[in-house]
Amino acid sequence: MKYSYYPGCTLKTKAKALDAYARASAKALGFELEEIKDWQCCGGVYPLGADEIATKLSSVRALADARDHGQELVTLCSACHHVIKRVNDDMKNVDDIRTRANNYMQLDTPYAGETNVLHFLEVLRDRVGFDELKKKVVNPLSGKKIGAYYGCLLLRPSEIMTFDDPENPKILEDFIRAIGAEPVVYPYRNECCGGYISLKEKEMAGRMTDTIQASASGFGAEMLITACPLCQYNLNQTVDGLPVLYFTELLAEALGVKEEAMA
Amino acid sequence: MPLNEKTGEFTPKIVAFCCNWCSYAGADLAGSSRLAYPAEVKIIRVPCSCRVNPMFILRAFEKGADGVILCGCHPGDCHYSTGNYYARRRMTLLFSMLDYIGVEKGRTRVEWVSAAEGVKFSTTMNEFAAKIHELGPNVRLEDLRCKN
Amino acid sequence: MSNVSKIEKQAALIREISGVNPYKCMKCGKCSATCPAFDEMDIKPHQFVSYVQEGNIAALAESKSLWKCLSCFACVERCPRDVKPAKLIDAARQIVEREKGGDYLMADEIPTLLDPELPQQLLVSAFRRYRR
Amino acid sequence: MQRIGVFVCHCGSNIAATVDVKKVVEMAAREPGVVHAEDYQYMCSEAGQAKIAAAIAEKKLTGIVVCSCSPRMHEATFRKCAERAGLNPYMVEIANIREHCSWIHKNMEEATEKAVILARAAIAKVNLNAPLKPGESRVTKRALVIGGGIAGIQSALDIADAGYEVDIVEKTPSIGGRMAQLDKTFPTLDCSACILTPKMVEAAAHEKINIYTYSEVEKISGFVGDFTVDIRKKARSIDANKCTGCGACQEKCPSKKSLSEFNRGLNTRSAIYTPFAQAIPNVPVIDREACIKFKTGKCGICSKVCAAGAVDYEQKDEIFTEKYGAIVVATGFDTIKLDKYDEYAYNQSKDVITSLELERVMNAAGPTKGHLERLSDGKHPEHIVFVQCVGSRCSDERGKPYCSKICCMYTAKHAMLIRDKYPDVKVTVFYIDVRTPGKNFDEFYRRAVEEYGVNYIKGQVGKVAPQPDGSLLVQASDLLDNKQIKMKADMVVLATAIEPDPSVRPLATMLTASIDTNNFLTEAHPKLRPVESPTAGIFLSGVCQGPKDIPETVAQAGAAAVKAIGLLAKDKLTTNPCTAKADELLCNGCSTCANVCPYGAISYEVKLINDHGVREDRRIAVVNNALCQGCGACTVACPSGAMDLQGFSNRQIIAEVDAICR
Repeated sequence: MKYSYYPGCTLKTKAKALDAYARASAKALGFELEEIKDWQCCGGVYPLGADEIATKLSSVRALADARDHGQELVTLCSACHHVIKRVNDDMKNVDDIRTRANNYMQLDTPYAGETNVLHFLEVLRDRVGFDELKKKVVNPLSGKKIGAYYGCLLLRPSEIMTFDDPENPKILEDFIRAIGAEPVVYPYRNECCGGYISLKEKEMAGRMTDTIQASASGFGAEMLITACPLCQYNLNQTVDGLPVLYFTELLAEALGVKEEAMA
Repeated sequence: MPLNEKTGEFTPKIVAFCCNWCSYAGADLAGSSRLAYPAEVKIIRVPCSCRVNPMFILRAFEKGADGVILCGCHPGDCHYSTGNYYARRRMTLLFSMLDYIGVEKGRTRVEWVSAAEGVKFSTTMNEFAAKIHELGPNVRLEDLRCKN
Repeated sequence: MSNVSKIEKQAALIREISGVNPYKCMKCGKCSATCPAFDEMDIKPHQFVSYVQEGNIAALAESKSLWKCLSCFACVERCPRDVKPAKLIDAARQIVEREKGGDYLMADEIPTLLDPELPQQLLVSAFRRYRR
Repeated sequence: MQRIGVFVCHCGSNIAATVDVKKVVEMAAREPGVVHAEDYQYMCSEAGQAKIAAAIAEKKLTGIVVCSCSPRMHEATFRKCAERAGLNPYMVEIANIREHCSWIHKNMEEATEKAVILARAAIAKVNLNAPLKPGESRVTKRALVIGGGIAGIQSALDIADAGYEVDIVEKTPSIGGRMAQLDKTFPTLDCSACILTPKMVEAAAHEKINIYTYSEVEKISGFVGDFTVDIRKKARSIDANKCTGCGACQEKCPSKKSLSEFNRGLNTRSAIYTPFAQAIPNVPVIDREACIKFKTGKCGICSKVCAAGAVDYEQKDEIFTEKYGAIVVATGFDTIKLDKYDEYAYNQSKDVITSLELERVMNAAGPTKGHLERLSDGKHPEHIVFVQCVGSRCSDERGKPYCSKICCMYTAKHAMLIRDKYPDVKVTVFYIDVRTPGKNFDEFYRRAVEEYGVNYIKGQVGKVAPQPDGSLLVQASDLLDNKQIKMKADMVVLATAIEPDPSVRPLATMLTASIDTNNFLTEAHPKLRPVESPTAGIFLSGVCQGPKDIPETVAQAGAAAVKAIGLLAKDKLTTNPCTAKADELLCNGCSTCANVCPYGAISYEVKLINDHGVREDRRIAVVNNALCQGCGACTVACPSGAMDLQGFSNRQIIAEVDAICR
């Protein structure tokens, strides 16, 4: 199985590991991530304004490219996933945005939201299946108590993201179980880490990550996993906080391809 | 062509058949809620949408109507259980036949409006009237039996 | 342009950019109950609606709240009336940024904010949120 | 040629402010057949009706058109007026120039022009009207009450006391409904069971009332005065005539892990069970999904311990058919599912419960024997938080757009009861608005605040976060203080929105009763006919029509009963004369009409027909006027155009079309 793949800027720089582990794991699970040619940065945040068009075009370009290849589009970074999924929804359902974006783009075939956007976790859940994943685990992470950190971008707004229950999600917990570890459920796993606010308001962001870290360790987590480089960065600012890992690192470890990935 | 004598604008003739139990009551609710729609729309009360004979609609177009809309209870809510299902099937057939002979699909419409949907009645009529304005005057059907 | 018509125009612009009907709000305060940045805000999320309704855009434009909203969408998700306060806040921010000199992040202050671990995503997001 | 009178109503200024009534009179007078036209301020008033009667007599009118409000409002009024003046009531047509004209148009010229056209259409129609005579149908002197909660019980008692037979059909194993689950009732705080149980016993003992529990309505046909209903008695697996209600079977049943429906799933029950101790009838049922005997064939302990030999594993569902003159719907409500509201952590913590669950917790017969305790660990709570409007007043698809009406009062009740019994427990209520209209209601709420020290905070809760120490952190806003609050609680109680019981939807379809977008049954008129369905012979009792508390439910149940009694007291009903009729000369007996008739009103007879001198026996469609409801489906289906609908004939409708398109 081949998917179009949109890595995003951070996965090419500071979060190379997130990307590398994902690719190696995909190979081990029998699917391929084919990187889109000449992709451009998604912009990091979804432009909320109803009159924003130009800021949405890079997503449209990636979506149209996947459509032209007849593939589903897979993302990994939460921010990219959020932006591309929402732009796709606009292209499918908002006449005004679709018309104006297509006028700008002048594609051979106008784009109207045909591509199915999947997060890597959704590929694991809905295409591979967690039961299947479990069978392929060679190195179960038994005994590890892991807190899943979802953050905002994958879950909300749920009517568009349709990723999981926005208030009581379980996809990462199911993932943790599949790789043989023990999920630790704590209530702040879907509360904001501070996001981009940490650039200028470090104290404010710090208070937020402290709450999340304290909640997770209070319930007995030994580490946190996330899909988002920014969440990881922010959560790591808490002094003496739990270690924060990318979920793909644990996946690669469980599948026994960790060394290979970083080679 | 139905042009307003004073303004010279196109004022279409629109006939709305409404079933007594849901849509006519919905129109009443639109009225008591003061939800405006164009005066071009004139309502004819029928007991059920299934009472509307395709002949009535042909007759309306023959007499110069520019649009005909049929409103009934929502599927499953018909006062007579199944009348609106009959209406839906009959109208699907009729409208595609009308389209074939040159009366555009936009000039005919079936809509389900419940007694509680005054807002929907009003928006439906506004939309439909706007559509008829967009389409302009209808070609007038003629009954050749009346012409020798 | 007279002052009154400018305010009306801006209030209308906020409604247009946000796509939100502020009159749907029933003032339950769930947005403010939810907001993780509540304590940092001078105008609280549930108050945004009244400011837009009253056309008090100048106060909104000057508020600190514009720059404290995290776009975490918790208020959007939990609002029982589908008012989406985050969208209103973002629309007000857009209005400020689209005017000259409205940027909240200056290019020359960036070097002081950087650290070696900081991901690109953070800079990109901040740029888009804080600048035109 | 008809002699038609046209009467244009001003309706005060309702019509006259937007429609030039004089112009309508002037234009109507020019129409063919019109011999009289006049206007008056209020045509429906006594003076207005006198004018109509006088004109009918003086001008020898054969038909009249009243240009006024909707026929749904005053058609009956004007028909009666015409009848009193000696005119057949079906010679009256209404032009709706208020709801369909003056109320929706602002421009006088435009509205007047439309009013004239609507009047013309009515005149064109009445020109083709023919006098009609209503038929008669019989009334079965028996009522069916669907639902055995307080609404159904009250309606049944009132109808039975008037001397008519009543059957109650209840889908659960006992009557009693939601009220049986309540602990205390507001605003008097008397115990719910103490006031409900005597009514249940009274209903069970009433010689005119038959109770069918564990039964459901399967099929309904017929019409007002003469409904035929199939009722399914689900297999109880117990012979009710033999069972003594000793309870030995329930005690010995080894399958005890099913969640108790009565206790809202907070504890378990045996597979053979009565829902609660005061159940009526006191006859258990076997839950075949949970029963070991039914699942594996082995066990049969209940049968062995039953001294009366009442257990019958072979029992089957039974369907019986009964005739009724009137049907009262009293299907009640349930709380909405909270799956989409997990910011309140309902699915994440046992200590977050709904208010109805709290009723069971507070009740001496409930899962905690009436002790207030955290369900997670049995700990005595120090602080309880109540959240109002959970799922009510929501415009998104997660909740309901309406106010559930009862929550403000029961939350004040809960808060007060807790503070009264456990003065050490702190109680906080988060509210958006406190809505307490009703006799002694606001006083009750104020007592909770003033005398019992309940802390009311205006603001909604945004998140409930379970803490490692087992407590709950409630994050909310205090709008009056403009603060965000975080407070620890041991329990959170959610005032969950109520919705009509889901069984009402298929039932409404069977009854052809209309239902609104929230699945509440629609009343015939929101103000003037609040307990009748628009479908004749169907009456509404309790929350199936809209949210209401116990006193309102009982009042409506009584009102529905009175309406049903009014119907049952009649020996005969006049039927709608606007029925279908076949033209014998055109009918070829093809059966197409009979196939589309939803009422089975069309049969065939072989008749001697004289077709322009040719006499022959032909198979002809015959409409049963008592069964025909006048929908007109057959008239369109008829390939030869033989079938027509009286009062809405092809010619009449075409005349209206012509008048409008003229």
